[in-house]
Amino acid sequence: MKFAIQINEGPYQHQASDSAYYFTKAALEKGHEIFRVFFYHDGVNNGTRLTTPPQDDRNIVERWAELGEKHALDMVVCVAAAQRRGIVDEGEAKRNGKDATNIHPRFRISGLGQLVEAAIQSERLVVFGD
Amino acid sequence: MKFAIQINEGPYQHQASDSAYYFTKAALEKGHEIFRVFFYHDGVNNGTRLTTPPQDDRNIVERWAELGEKHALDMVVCVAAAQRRGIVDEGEAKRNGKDATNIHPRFRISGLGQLVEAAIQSERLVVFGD
Amino acid sequence: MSILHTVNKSPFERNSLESCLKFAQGGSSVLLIEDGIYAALKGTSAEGQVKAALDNLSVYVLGPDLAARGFHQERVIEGVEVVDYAAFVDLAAENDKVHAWL
Amino acid sequence: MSILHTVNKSPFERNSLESCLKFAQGGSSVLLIEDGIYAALKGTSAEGQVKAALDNLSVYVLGPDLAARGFHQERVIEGVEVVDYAAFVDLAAENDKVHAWL
Amino acid sequence: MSEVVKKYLYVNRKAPYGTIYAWESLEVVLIGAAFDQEVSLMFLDDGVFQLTKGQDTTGIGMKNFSPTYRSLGDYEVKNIYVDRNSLESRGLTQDDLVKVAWEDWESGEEKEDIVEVVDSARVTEHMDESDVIFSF
Amino acid sequence: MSEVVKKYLYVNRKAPYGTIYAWESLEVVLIGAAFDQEVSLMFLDDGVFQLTKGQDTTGIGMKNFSPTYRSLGDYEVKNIYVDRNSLESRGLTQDDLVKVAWEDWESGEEKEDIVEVVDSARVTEHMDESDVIFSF
Repeated sequence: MKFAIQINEGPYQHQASDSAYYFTKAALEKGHEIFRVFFYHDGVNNGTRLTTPPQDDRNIVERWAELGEKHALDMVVCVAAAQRRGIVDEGEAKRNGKDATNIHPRFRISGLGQLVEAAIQSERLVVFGD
Repeated sequence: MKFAIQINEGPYQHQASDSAYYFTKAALEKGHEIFRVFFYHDGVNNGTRLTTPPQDDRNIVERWAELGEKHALDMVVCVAAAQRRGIVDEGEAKRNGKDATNIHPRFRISGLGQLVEAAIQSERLVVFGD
Repeated sequence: MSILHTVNKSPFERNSLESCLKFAQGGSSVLLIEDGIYAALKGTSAEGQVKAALDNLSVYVLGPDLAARGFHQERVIEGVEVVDYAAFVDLAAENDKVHAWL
Repeated sequence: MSILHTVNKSPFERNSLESCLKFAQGGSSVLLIEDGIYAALKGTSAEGQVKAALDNLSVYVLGPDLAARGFHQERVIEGVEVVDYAAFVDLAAENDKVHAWL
Repeated sequence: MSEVVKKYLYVNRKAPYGTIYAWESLEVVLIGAAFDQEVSLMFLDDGVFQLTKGQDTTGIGMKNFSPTYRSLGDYEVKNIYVDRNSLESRGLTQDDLVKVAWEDWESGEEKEDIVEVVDSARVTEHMDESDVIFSF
Repeated sequence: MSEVVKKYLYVNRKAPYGTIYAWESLEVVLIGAAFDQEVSLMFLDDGVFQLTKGQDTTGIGMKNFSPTYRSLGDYEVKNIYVDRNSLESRGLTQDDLVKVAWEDWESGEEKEDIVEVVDSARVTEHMDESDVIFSF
C-alpha cells in the first residue's frame, strides 16, 4: 500500500518526528511504499544538516537521511514554512539573499502542492504532530 | 527593576516569542532594565539569520535584533539546546565540524549557566512558552 | 510573597488554567494572555470557574490578545480587568515573582 | 468508511482524547501513542471514559511508548490491546483512513 | 492537475494566533484549490475561534489572516462545517462568525454563506464520508 | 559562584518523552547545582509521570533520562515535592516513583528518599515561599 507521511514538529522538542520515523521504518519493512515524507510547520527543522545532538542520544536528522537513502524516499520540506523558520538550500539562498545554506542534502525544498499531491497519490495520509 | 526573560519556543509556530518581545519592549519603555533574554528549547531558533518571512508579516528575528541593538540587550542562545536544533556560530561550527553557521550576529551562544545566573541577578524572571 | 500567574492556553484545550486556579494563593493575580484570553469571555463553559476565582484572586486579561481574537471589553466577565503590555510589566514588577503556567 | 484515530496527548492535559471519543463512529479504532498512552492505564480519572468507549470502539495502545513511560500490559485497562509499530502500520492499512487528533 | 477526485476534509481544532497551525492549515487549503478535489472544512473545539468576526491583530503585530476565510468560496471550498456544541460551550453563536460567500463560476449558482453549524452526529458523518483527513 | 542565595522552585507539569521539556528542565537543575542556590523541585499534573520507575526507552530510541532523577541528591537538590492529587488521579502511588537519596557531604547526614508527597495546600505554600519559579 502507498503511504504519505506528514510531520508537523521539529526534532527533539516533540516526539512527532521520532514516531513518524518508526512508523515509516515499520511500513517499509512490511513492504509498503512511502510515496513521500512531507515536513510542514516546524517539521521543516528536521531538514537541517547543522545539528549536533549529544553522543548518547539519537541523531534524528541523520536517521531520516539514512532511511531516505536506503529506500530512496522523497523527503520534502515545505518552502513557505522553511522560509519562516530559516531552512535554506542553494536556490533559496540566492533568491532571498542569504549567505549560507543549512539544508541536509538528502532533503529537498518544494511547495505545499507536494503535500496535496501526496494525499491524492497515496492511499493513506498519516500525520504526526503536537 | 531588573528583568530576565526566558523564551521556550521558536519563531512563528507559537506566540511565545512575540509575547516576550512586546513584554520586553514595554519594560524597556518604562525604564526597566533587561538583564538578559535567554533562548531555551526551540527558542534557540529565534537566533537564526536565515529566515525570510512573508513580506506582509513581521520579521521576528530582525525585530529582536533591532531591539537588542537599540538597548544593548544580552541575547543568549543556549548551547546545548542549539546543538540539538542546529543553531551554529563560528566556534560551534569549528568544534562540531559543521560547514556553515546560521546564527544572527546580534545573538550569542552560551551555556545554561547563563539562565541560572540571570535568575540570580534579576529581580524577576518572566517565562514565555507553549 | 505575592505571585503573578500567567496562563497562555485555552481552558477548553488544556488544564493549565484549572491547575493555576487550584494552586494560586488567595490574594494573588492571574493574567490571561495569548490563547488564555478565551477564559475571560462571558457565557462559556469556563465562566463559572473564573467567576469563582474572582472571589479571592485578581484576574486580568491582555487586551491586545483579546482584540486579535475578535473580542473586546463588553464580552469580558465582569471583574476581569483588560490591561495592556505596559500594565503586564507593572503587574510583573508589583508582584514578588511571576509564575508561567506552561 | 472505517477510521483509525490516533491520539498522542495525555487525557489529563488536553481535550483531544475526549473529543476523539465523542466523534469517533461506532466500530472505528483508536490508537493511543506518545503521551496519549496514559489514557490506557487502570485506575486513573480517565479510566471510565476509556472503558465506556470500549463498548463500541476498538482501543489500542502503542507498547514502545508505554514501556518508555514505565508501564506494561498489567497496568493497562482490560480490553485495550497493546501493539507495536508493525501493528500500527497494519491498523493504518486496514482502516480506510487515519485521523490524527492533534 | 489530477484525474483522481477525493473528498478532502480539513479538521481545525486549534485557536488562531497562539499557534500558527490555523494559518498554515489555511495555506494548504488555498494551494489545494488548484488540484480540483472536493474540499470541506470542519471547525470544532477551539477551531471555531478561527472564524470569529472582528479580529484585529494590530496590538500583537501579527498578520490578520481572518479575511482569508471570507474568500474561501473562491478557492474551491464547497462546505464549511462548524460543530454546534463547540460553539455553544464557548459562548458563541453563528452571529459571531464570519460569512463565506460562494459562487459556482460555471452554473452561476450563488450562496451568501456556506458556513453551516451542524450537530455532533453530522460531524461524525462528514469525517466518515471523507477520503482524506488533514489535521495540523 | 554567587553570594546571593535564592530559593529556586522548578515546577514540572509535563510528561516525559512526548516533549523534551522534562529533560531540558532537568539539565537546568544539573547546571544550577554549581550556583549554590536553595533548590526545590515540584512535580504536579502530568509532571508526576517524570518520576515513574521502570522507564525503558529502547523501543522509541530516545535517551532514558530517568536514572538522572535518582542522582539529584548529588546536585544540591534538597527537596522534591509531588502533588498528592495529581498522583492519585493518575492511578499512581509513591511506590510507582523512583527514590532519590540525599547526603550532606559536610555533616554526613543521609536520607534514603527525599521525594515527598504533599497536599495541595503545601504545593501552594512552597510556590509562595520560593524566590524564583522556573517553568518549561
